[in-house]
Amino acid sequence: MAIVRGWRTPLCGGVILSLLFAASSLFQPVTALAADPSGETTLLEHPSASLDFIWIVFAAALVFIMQGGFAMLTAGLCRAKNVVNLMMKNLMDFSIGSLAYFSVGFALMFGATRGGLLGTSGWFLSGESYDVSEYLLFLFQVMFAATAATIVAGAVAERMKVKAYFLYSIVICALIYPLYGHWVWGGGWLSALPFGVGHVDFAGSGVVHAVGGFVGLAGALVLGPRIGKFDRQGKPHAIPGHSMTLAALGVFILWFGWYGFNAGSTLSALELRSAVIAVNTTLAASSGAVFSLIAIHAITKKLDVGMALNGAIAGLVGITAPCAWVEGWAAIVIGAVAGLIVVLGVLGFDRIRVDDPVGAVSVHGLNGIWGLLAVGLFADGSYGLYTTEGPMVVGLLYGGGVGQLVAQAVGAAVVFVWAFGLGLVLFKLLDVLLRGIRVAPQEEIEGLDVGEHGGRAYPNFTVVDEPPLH
Amino acid sequence: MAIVRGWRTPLCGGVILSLLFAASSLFQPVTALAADPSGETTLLEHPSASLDFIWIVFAAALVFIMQGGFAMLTAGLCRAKNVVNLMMKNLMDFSIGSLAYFSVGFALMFGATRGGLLGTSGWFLSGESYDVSEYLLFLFQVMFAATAATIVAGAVAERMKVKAYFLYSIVICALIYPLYGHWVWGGGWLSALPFGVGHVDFAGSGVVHAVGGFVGLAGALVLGPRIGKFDRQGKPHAIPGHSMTLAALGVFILWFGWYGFNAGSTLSALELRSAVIAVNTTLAASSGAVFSLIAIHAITKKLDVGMALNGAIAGLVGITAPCAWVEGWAAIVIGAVAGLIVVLGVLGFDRIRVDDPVGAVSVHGLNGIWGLLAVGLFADGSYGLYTTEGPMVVGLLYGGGVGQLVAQAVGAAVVFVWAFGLGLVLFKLLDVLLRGIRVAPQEEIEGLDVGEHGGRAYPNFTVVDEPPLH
Amino acid sequence: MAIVRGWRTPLCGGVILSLLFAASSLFQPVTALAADPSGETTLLEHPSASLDFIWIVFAAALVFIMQGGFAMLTAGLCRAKNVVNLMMKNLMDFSIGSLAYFSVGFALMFGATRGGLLGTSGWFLSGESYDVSEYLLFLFQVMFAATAATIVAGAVAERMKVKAYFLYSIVICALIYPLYGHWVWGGGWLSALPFGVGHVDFAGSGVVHAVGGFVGLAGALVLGPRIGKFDRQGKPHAIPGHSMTLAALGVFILWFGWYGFNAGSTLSALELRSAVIAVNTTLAASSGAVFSLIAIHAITKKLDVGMALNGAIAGLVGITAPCAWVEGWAAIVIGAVAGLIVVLGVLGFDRIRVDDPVGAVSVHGLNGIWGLLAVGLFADGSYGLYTTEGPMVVGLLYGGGVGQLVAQAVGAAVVFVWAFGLGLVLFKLLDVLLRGIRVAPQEEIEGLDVGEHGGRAYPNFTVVDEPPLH
Amino acid sequence: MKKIEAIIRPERVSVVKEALELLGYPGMTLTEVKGHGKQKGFVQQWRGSQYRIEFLPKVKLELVVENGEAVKPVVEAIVQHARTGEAGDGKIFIYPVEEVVRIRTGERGTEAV
Amino acid sequence: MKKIEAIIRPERVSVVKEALELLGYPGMTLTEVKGHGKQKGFVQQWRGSQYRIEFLPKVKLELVVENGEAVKPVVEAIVQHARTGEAGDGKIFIYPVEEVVRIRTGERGTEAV
Amino acid sequence: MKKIEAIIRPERVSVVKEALELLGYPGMTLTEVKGHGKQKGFVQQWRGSQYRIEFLPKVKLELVVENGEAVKPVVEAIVQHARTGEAGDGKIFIYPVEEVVRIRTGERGTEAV
Ligand SMILES: Nc1ncnc2c1ncn2[C@@H]1O[C@H](COP(=O)(O)OP(=O)(O)O)[C@@H](O)[C@H]1O
Ligand SMILES: Nc1ncnc2c1ncn2[C@@H]1O[C@H](COP(=O)(O)OP(=O)(O)O)[C@@H](O)[C@H]1O
Ligand SMILES: Nc1ncnc2c1ncn2[C@@H]1O[C@H](COP(=O)(O)OP(=O)(O)O)[C@@H](O)[C@H]1O
Repeated sequence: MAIVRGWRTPLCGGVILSLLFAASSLFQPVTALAADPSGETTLLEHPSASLDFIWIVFAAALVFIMQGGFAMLTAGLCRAKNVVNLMMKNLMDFSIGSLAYFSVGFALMFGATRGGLLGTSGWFLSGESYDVSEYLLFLFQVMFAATAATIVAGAVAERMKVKAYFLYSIVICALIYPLYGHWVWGGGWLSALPFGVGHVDFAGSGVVHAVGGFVGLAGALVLGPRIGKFDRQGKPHAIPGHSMTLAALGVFILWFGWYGFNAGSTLSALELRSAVIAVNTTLAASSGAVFSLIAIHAITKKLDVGMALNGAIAGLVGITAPCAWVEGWAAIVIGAVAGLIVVLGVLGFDRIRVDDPVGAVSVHGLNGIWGLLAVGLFADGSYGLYTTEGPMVVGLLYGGGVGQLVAQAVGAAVVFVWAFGLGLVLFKLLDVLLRGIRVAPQEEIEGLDVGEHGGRAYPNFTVVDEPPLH
Repeated sequence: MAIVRGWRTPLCGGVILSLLFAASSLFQPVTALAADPSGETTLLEHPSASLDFIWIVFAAALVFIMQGGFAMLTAGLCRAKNVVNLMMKNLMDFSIGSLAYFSVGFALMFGATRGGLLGTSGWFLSGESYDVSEYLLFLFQVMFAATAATIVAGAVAERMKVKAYFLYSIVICALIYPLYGHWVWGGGWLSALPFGVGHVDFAGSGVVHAVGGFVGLAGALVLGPRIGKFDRQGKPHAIPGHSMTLAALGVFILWFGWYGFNAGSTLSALELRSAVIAVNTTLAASSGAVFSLIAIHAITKKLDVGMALNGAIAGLVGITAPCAWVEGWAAIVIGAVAGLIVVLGVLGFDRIRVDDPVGAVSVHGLNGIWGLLAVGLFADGSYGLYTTEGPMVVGLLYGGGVGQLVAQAVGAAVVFVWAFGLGLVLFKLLDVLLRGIRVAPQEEIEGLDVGEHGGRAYPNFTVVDEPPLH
Repeated sequence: MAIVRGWRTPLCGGVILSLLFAASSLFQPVTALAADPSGETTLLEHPSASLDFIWIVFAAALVFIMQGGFAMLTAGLCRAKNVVNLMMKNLMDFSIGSLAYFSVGFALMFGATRGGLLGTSGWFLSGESYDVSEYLLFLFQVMFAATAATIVAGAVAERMKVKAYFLYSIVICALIYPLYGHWVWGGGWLSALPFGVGHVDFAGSGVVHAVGGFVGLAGALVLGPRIGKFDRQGKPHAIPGHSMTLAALGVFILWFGWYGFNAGSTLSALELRSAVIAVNTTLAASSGAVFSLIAIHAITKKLDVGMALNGAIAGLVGITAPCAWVEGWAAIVIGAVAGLIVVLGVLGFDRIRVDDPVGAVSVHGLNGIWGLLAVGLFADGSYGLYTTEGPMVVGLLYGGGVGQLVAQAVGAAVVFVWAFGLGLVLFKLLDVLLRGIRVAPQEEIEGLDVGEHGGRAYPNFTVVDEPPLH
Repeated sequence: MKKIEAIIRPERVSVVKEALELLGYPGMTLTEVKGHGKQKGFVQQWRGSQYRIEFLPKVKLELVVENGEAVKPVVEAIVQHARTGEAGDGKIFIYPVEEVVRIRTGERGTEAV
Repeated sequence: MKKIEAIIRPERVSVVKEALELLGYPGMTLTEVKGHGKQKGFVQQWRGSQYRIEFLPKVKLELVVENGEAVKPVVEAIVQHARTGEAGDGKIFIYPVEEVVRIRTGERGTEAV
Repeated sequence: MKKIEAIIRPERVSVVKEALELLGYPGMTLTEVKGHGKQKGFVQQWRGSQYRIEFLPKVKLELVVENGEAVKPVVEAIVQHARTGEAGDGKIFIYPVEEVVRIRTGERGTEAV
């Protein structure tokens, strides 16, 4: 997905448009206003816009429901005693984040660029931005910003203060996400790198997932591990989540929403490549699930459902950047590697004593990077710069040379440094400001729900905290 | 959304259509039949209809899944011992209600009007109504009727007899909802009020939500409070719901479906205002959640997740009527007020000893009214009468004078009197007919599932009834 | 749905297309390539394709989420101790199955036919099949294949080894489903039967549901009943599922997805019959729920929610084949009969000691057959061969004579013999290969989660196995 | 010291608890149990086929008192407040207790109760 | 009066219950408990890392009988029906009971059992 | 034989268990219970209205030992490991046990413990 101002007119779209323009000249010409809040002018000048509006409104709705998917997945993978807290955070990162993105973030990301560094117009979607096309772009984009925000919830789960999380939500949606997003999708410097066609990221392996994953890593590090996660010898102890049905439901909902996430990132209904994108999305998720299961079974001899669920999401994250530029078999390979990465990541972070309760860093961070690199490897030259139009994106394996891979690697390095670095600064700062971003040990043991929220998630059930009993 | 017969041809749609008409005249002219069950003629005469069919079929599906959202939200906010009963009611209000709306309701609502009071054609969608456009309108509308019906389930939860609820479902879908709907959307008298542009309600703050909310209020009053809700001194006691994960899931699903509810109410893919509508929907929901949380935290110092979830839905209800006529910042204000209303409403109804287990009256009833009035305040004159075409809808704050606000207030008064009044009559009547619409106290204490349904929701878990233990 | 190569040009589509073709001739003619991976050529030659791509991508996403629906429904209707196992199977039948369908299945189903028996091109969607239209068809079709696969999970639940299930998933998606699918939708011999217009099945009552249902029956028979299901006297004992909220959620999600399943099966946005299809889908589901509830209440005097939920799905399965060819009232009748069939089926299979934990055989198998026959009875002649174009499909009750009913009966017989027969062979073979496809009795009693998966679904809750306590 | 163990209806717990507190016995332990006795179970249904629930939910209330004299008023209070007069009201059992220790302080005997 | 408390495998509850009813002892109370003894726990896995479940689910069956003579047949019936011969079969403990009260009627002593 | 019944904080179970195993007492039974004593409950909130949770989750640990001498070290170990010094640490009760039977083997008395 890349910035769209007005409606793209590729060759064939041109056919339709020129034709209709000819006809429209029979009527009184309507002066094109800069801002068209009713949509009348836009439709008149670009009749095919109606297709794009259908496409994006539904795609945005699909991306929205991913919030519900993340909520269920995170809840399912955490303990019952912290679930109210998690639901609160999941609801509010979207709610607070969308207001922040509306106020500031969208303008920073898609406003007129200042030197490729940041956007500077469109604050509060007001004035010239009170326009159906601007609102449409915002609609789709706000869902992406909120997705980045909610990814972090999993990595910092079960121990971060609510207030710290609320403040974090503002910062990621108003600053961290939009600025990096501007560099890739807003006409910024990364998209103009002099390697390959510049750094590209079709639907946000880097812009959304790696940003979320690495801010999450920073959060997990600043917070430290949950009580009981590592014993005095540093040996990791499993802290199982409280509901595998909700976790599975979360994965199915996320996968469903991902069709909007990836295919919708064409931003235009005239890009029939959407079919290839959706198929690649399907195959990579499948392959991620299969290969993470194979890997964990090889290591532990157990058919570990938590890992297979993580694997499906890993495959989805991995295909998010390359989805438009690769063929079906490549999507399977990309998903398979993603499945392996997530297994090694989860086990590896446990070994180096980073406590990421739901595996968010491995799933979104590591595989976000993998997705970016995969473009540089597998792009087959059949699709252009976010459209059918050239220059075509070609990766190393298809004779495109090392250029695109370099552009991807630069973007990957930048996203890591930016997200992890700013994440560290942010959480350290909040730690000072709020006298700790972590709840008191007693509250952590009792569960975060009883304290700050004054209520538990399942009052009609006897909830037992499994780990103290083993 | 307002009645559509044939396909609207605003200026620019006209461009497309006239063009295609010209072309179609090269072929043998096809006589326009009154009913076109295959869709061949409709497509030939209105090629852009194909866009509208895509738009409405998907939007209707989104509205449908709100049934699942309501089911999860209501279940989550009630006790485990009554959940089978609630699932039964949620499934059957749609099932029974849709058959009732198919038989009678749709004809009363959208049939040829008799004096602006009721429709009189299209029974059973047969004869002339066996037509793709009629079926399409029915598809979208039946989802709305069922939404109104299912809202009531929450207000009467945990104590109403199943049979009473089944009979109620028929009456609301066959009579209460369609008649009021006719007055607003079917060309009836409210839409023709001589104030402003007449009473308008874009997607049903009044027609759907206030109707459901106030019939629910009537039900809650006739039933009386649940055992244990108020003690002998009349002090309210909390009866916490059994699953905050399901409640949160319900809210995410509802919010998701609301994109179909509001944006789909354009009824035409050529109305690009859909983007503004979807953005407003997003912002109002976010703002509702944020401000209800702020309000309840100010009052109780707790980050009350149940209230924040209610607040998000409140914001959605509030923006439903004005979604097409206001700007982003206004949507935020509307949502914020909705968030405050729901907090005051829930606390207030507790104080006056009305037991509404899920807060349905505050969320849908009070905020339904608020949504109607908000049109009269915030409509900014950029959008017309359910289309881009004038007369434009202008509210008080945008110099439109008090006219539109009066039209909205009249509609609000009518919906309250109609829904609450008929609700009272209906439930009183059922109370007599069925020798009580409330289950026996013993059954209420044991839970409704064990008695009438012969089974509990969670047989593999030990379910405890929290309140008797405090 | 039937095979589509290139884009259909019905009369009115023709209007649009000829018009745009005329215009496009102003440009350099683009040679139609066999494979168009970017979609540029396809759009140029068939501008209306962009509508179809929107339509199918979203419809496919809706069908995908049915996987989540099946997961929740199956989980809800089974015991907590086996839920990890079920989630694993539900995730992996899609994941493994989609890779199998990509590799082999799709080519067998939609490749160039060899004598109407099997397709022989398009392996791995590579070469000529790396084409947006082929990918689009695959996208929609892979969801159908996976639906057939996942239906079986319910019938063999709580006792089949995971490995056996994985192998089964490959075989159904690579062979059983695609071959039968080829005969009906791929231009095969069943569609060319010399009765009526040949055997037709609009969205897969037979191709998807009966195939899944009868393979499931074979699985249930080869496995035998669960321990405790029948006592020494052969009396059936109820084994209640562990969550009615998840079961209900599953039904709502399935119903939602079914709009994509049925309406999407037009495969073209120019078929406005989609509105009728969606309405029929709604009415049949409603009627299935209502009539199954009436039936079970008549027999047992209980408002049995499990049966009503099954009834809604039964109605959906029943309408799947006839959805495009019947009127609203007929959909209600079809749903009502489906509701009765499912009640008799579930009680009947209990009586003959077939243990089908979720009722999959009755819901999908028996009603799959019913759906096929219903076309031969109720098709009203208003719609043609998967399009508006003739020959029209006319059933017995509309004066079409017995021809169509015969064609449907032949298809029904074939699907039963094929699915049940191959299912038996497959599971018997796996039984030999894997030294039993059933887990050890001790593992079955303890639950499948603790053994093979090394983890339980709900570690924070005390899970009790209800049946030993009654 | 004696232990008074009462198996009562779940819905009577709160009134019994209040009565015991009024008597000056705030310390008690509750367990969710399932019971079977004179009271009949009931028939449930699952997708059309029926099954019997034979054990009904009860709450076991345990209360250790300092001496034999305290038993009588406590038992009377429980009987009075837990009784509905219908089958299933439950039973009270009295056991000897040899020693009590308060974990917080290590106190023993009657002081620890 | 005596209390017979048996810690048994959850899956043996129904047969033990039937046997006790046949013996004429319908009244009993069940509690879901977790036990640890000779029987080893087992290893579980969570997203790749392993942990041990050391307490296994058991059911505690409590049955108060009128006198010492009734103990023997009851204990035998439980042993016979709860036994599988593998570690984890559980134990039976016998306690003295000083008094029994039926809440419904206020009856005391052996009549109340 | 004696039964040692300790009502302790859920979060202390694992350390207490380890201490008892070290002492040579692996056999024990745990029950999730709710308790009320000196420790005050706390206020919860539900959609704006407040309610009090008066019973707090505790774990009942039951351990039957072969004779009176064994009681002392066990009680000490429990007190030492379960104690936090704050209200709510719980109590230990000692009961006489008349007989023990191991279901697996039918052994009785001290051997069966
Ligand atoms: N002999 C017994 N031993 C242990 N528990 C018993 C015994 N008899 C009854 N109970 C418990 O008391 C509860 C109520 O017993 P029930 O016989 O139904 O009461 P009532 O005698 O008042 O009708 C039972 O559910 C069971 O938990
Ligand atoms: N000394 C004891 N005190 C209390 N409960 C015990 C004791 N020993 C065993 N149990 C209970 O009995 C159950 C079975 O004990 P276990 O030693 O595994 O049986 P077995 O001796 O037949 O192998 C344990 O899970 C525990 O609940
Ligand atoms: N008299 C009693 N009988 C039964 N259980 C008791 C009694 N007193 C206390 N308990 C149990 O012990 C737990 C802790 O008691 P509490 O008085 O709060 O401890 P402490 O005296 O250390 O402050 C209670 O929650 C309850 O379960």
